[in-house]
Amino acid sequence: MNEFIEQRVSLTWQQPKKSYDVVIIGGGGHGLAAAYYLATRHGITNVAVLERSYIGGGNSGRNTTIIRSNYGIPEAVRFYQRSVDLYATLEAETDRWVMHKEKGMIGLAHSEANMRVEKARAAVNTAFGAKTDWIGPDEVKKMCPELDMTGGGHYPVVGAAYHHSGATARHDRVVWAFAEGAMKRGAHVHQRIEVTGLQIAGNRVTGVQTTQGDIAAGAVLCAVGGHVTSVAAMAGLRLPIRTHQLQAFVTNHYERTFAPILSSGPLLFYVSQTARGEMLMGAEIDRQPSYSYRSDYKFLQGCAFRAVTLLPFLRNLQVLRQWTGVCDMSPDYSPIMGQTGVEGFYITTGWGTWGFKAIPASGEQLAAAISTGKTPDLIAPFSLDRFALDRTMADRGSAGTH
Amino acid sequence: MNLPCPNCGVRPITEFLYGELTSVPDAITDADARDVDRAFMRNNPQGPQTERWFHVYGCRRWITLQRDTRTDEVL
Amino acid sequence: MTESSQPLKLIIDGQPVPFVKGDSVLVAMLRNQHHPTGGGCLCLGGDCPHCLATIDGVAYVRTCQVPARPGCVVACTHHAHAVPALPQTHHVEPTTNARHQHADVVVIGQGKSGLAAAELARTAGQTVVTLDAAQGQDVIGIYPGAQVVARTTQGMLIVHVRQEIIVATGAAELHPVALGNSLAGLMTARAAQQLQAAGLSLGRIVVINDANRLVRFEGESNVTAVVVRDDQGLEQHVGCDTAVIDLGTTPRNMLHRMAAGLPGVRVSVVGDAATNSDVPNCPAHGLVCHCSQVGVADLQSVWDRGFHELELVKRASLAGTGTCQGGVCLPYVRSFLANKGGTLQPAFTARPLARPITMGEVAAGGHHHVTLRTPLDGVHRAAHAHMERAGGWWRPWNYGDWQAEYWAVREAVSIMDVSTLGKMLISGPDALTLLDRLYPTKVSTIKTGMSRYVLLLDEKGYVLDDGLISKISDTRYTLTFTSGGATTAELWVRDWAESWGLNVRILNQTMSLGAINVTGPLAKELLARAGLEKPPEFLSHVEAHVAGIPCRIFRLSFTGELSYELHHAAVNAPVLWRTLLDLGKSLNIRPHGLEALLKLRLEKGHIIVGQDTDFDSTPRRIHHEWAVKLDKPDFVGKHAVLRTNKVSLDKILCGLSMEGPPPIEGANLTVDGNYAGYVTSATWSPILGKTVMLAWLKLSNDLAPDRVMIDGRPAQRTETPFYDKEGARAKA
Amino acid sequence: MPKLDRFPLTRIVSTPALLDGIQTSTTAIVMRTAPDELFWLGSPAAPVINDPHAIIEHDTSFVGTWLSTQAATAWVSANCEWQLPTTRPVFAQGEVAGLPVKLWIEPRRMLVLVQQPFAADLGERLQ
Repeated sequence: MNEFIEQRVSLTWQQPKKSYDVVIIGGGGHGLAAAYYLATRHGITNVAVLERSYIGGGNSGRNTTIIRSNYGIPEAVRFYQRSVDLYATLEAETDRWVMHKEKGMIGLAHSEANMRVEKARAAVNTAFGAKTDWIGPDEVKKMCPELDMTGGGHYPVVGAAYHHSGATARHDRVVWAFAEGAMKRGAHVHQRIEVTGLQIAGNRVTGVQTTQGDIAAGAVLCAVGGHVTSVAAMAGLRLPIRTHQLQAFVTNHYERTFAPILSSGPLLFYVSQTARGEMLMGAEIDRQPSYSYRSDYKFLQGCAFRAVTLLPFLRNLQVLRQWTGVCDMSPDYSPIMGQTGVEGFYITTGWGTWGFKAIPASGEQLAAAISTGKTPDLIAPFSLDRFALDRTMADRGSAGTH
Repeated sequence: MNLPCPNCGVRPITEFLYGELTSVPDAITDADARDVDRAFMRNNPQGPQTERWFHVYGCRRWITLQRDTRTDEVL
Repeated sequence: MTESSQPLKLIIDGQPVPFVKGDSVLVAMLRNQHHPTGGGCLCLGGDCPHCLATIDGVAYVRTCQVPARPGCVVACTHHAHAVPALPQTHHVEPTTNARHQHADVVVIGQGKSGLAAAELARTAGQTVVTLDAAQGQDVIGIYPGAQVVARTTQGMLIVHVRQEIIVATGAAELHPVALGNSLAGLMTARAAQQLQAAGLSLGRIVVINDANRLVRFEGESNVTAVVVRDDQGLEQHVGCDTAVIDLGTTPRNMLHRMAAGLPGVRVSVVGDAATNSDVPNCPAHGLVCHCSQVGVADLQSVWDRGFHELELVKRASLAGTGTCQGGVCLPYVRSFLANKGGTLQPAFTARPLARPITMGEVAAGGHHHVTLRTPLDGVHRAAHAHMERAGGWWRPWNYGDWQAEYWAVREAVSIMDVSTLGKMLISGPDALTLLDRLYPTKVSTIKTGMSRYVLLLDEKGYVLDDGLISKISDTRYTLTFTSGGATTAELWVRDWAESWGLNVRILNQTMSLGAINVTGPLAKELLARAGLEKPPEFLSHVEAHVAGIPCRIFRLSFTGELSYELHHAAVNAPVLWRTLLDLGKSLNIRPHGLEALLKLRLEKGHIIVGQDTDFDSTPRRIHHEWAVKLDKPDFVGKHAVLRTNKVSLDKILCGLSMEGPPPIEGANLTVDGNYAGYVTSATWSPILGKTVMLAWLKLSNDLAPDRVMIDGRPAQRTETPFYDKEGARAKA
Repeated sequence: MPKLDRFPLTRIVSTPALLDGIQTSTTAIVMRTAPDELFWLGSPAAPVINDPHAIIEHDTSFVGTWLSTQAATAWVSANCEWQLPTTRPVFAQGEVAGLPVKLWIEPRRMLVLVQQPFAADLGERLQ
């Protein structure tokens, strides 16, 4: 037996009912967290989470597990910092080991232009509670002695933004902790039920049609990844979303001695070591929209090439597995949360490459929105109608790689 | 994955830049609403989509093709 | 001494150990009573994790697949499933090479059925590539393209397949799951044959060919007995040194599962790999997944707590996530779940890599993204310029003294390499129509020989780029774009020209033309020395020779001083550059880099698209409404500008000035302690003796505050330009 | 590193029909880079085209080198994902070694061209 076998979480499955106060479409981190916070913060437990596959089987199980709040605009920094804070106490709150670890994140700069961007980011981060310092090359080297400071002779490290609260957690464990917590309080989670339509009366959603029959609902939250355009269309909504592939890969596991989360924007590369000891790496999304889960070799080749440029020791590590997730990207690189114009139909999408780190805050805020009928201040800037109102949330900080 | 460039031949997708054809549903009639839809909203289909690709490493011209977004198959 | 009389040796945990030619590292180790991991059922087929070791600094190597070489260094870092340390390599070894090959058919596996499939394809006239693990060709993945990627003894091989991929990878032998199954001395029947053929003594052998009768293996570290159940159900101890496992096979179909459904290519599977994967009996005890050390009891534990889906069981127990990627355990995990839940769940998704390879090998054939070099790149480097990447190009940041460069522009004359500017030529009967629909300015009012500064808007009404339109004739115009904007501009212009069906010819001249900006109060004098008698007037352009080199000369100004931009054939750039520096010596000429330019232009309040603008910069927000003519017919972004103009203004890009040193670019603005925006550009202005800035400032109650705080210091809103408000110097 | 030479050429942008009508030469290298664009390299000089709107530019920014068939095969095999055409002589363009290259392939040699901004990298990547 290994120390990483899940030994605590108990999942309790129920038969679906004909009606719930709230139906949540999508049993990933976001949907399950919303169910959890509805139950724990608002006492709303007559809730069903409908998952067409198995829980955490979409992007919740395919991301690269990074938690950070060093975004580019105040509204985003505030929101993600809420998530960072909730993550930091998640283990204590749920009494479950999600392998959360604060590691600090180093965002490398390789040129004057990069330096300018990283310093600017540090300023807005620190002002809104996400402590980030500009550090010089010597300090970078101290924090990450494995770095080739010349960047293979091509990308010299001139400094970095150091984001103190950068952390990682095990993605599956987060999903299960929320699922179990919601189930324990009476919420239902149903696997292998796919939503095929929405029931709408007037301008109000009244339920969902599923592969196992109709289910009435007082409110419906769409928390799916990758198929959000189709689900929104069931409500007659058009979304500013394109779905792209995002690839990643992992090596075998080694002793856990690589401390930080390291990223380089110019090299389109980031890496951290998992709790189990695997080196986990990724890069940028593919440019064209796609729902395919196939990985390609050129991504692996290119990302590995850039990786060994910065971290020569990686050269001798064995790549074990690569995979692909899909991410829903909005035009301003910010999420879309809250009401939709169809009464009782809520949405959480636009999570691009940063959905995992947002899970607790998204769940908490949407639970508040659903239970009170009012949009909380923290997510008000991220409403769907911002595009028509010329109040987009352009975030260069989140247009990064992870 | 490859794309067929009528000017240059079959080439890896990484030689191209993606471009999109927008279309606003007829049901949207208000002029401003149509403008917002054209600027921001996306069809994002799961299935065949007509799209444009700029062959940046070759002829530097646009090509138009159909691709199935579920499988990435060029139709 | 002849070669044959010198015993072949490899190094195991620091000790030289002899081996026999033809041995794999594993066979050499076993021959010398070393076991790489200390136990488990050896397969010698590359399927299991029981022979892992670190070879020449690379951990997780299956020693059965590596031919022993003299001097090869083996470390048993996986003994008893220890976790190897991260390697400390800091030096960069030569990268393995990669090769591309094209074929109609690829056959993976050259056993009987693979050979037959290859022969059949060849007979049909198809070009065939065969890949066989036994010949050191490990297929690591099948990818869209379709590509079959293999690690070979000559480096990485990427085969681009036109028609068919045939998987003929055979079958792997089932491993035993029972108590004691991680003892040493267990091996599959094929492994036993190979070891005997290599001359190894296996001692007393017991053959296990019925899983139902197997109870457990006994021993301390090596197996000493196998306990089986006899016909009467009684346990029988059979003493042995080697337990040979002959429990049947499971198809090696991972590559087939990986490739199935790939568009554009047929995928088939033949031979043993095509057999149905019946699952073995549900195990009762013992280790199921050796890579992750997961036992039957662990599977039971997660099952009991509600983890029933194969993927959930895998993730909760980590069975199947180790180095063999489920090769050994998957049949048993499926069997376990079928037994518990009553249905056999499909195998989990087969993802690359089918065989682990190092990142160094994967990286073979990779290249860094190119940073472009201007025709003057060598000249700048020879002058010891500090070069920086900016906008996709290598550009001189400074030549050692930005202040001297700055003053050369303000007080004498300077030159700058601006070859990075996007440059485009548009010709044709519809040239004017195209530009009038693309740009928010009235292009029809630009006179021949004149230029105009223009914004380029996208369909959202946001600023995409800025630059210059210059009219050469009624049907011919040149356009410039920002450095780094050239490709976007080209695809933008071509896309619109095509979709409007306009009769135009377009040439992107960004790389074919060099460009040098001659700027400073003495610029005219310098050009006169270079033979230019009639320099163009402000905002006009001419074709003329400068220092004997044909140029198109544009008169505009980004620095705020008298400026001429010389566009010329790329080949002539170095000569023109050197000649201008020579001719300007007595004028105290010196070239300036980007660092000085950023300050010079900021004193003039000139924006840099991408630095000072954001994704949502409407002309109104950046105070450029003068550049947008809403009374002209439709142009790209017009409706969006009209639409967004109806909404209250929320923020503006404005000028700020303050005493003391500049804050960082990105510094926050506050008003009454509340966040009010941020600085996009900031510099200490040598000529004004204060700090000048551009910043995004939030409006409150439709008003922009006049004073803000930055890093605890007050700053004042200031009209731009900060320097030479009338533009007298540029127009001189 | 192989020495890279400058290959000044004439770029003609005109209508596809007019470019189709241009007589190719046995001595000059004529590369049809796009339906509406053609490169003319070597002598005799490019023919006059009957299009007042044509863009005819003397382009000095292309550099490159001739490779023997053997060297070309090795280089392409290590650096090119797509398949070269099989007829000779033939023009091809696309990504090789991460660079946008133009290839002119003759029976016994191959010309590799890139624009100046890529020249230094081509030099390194030809090694």
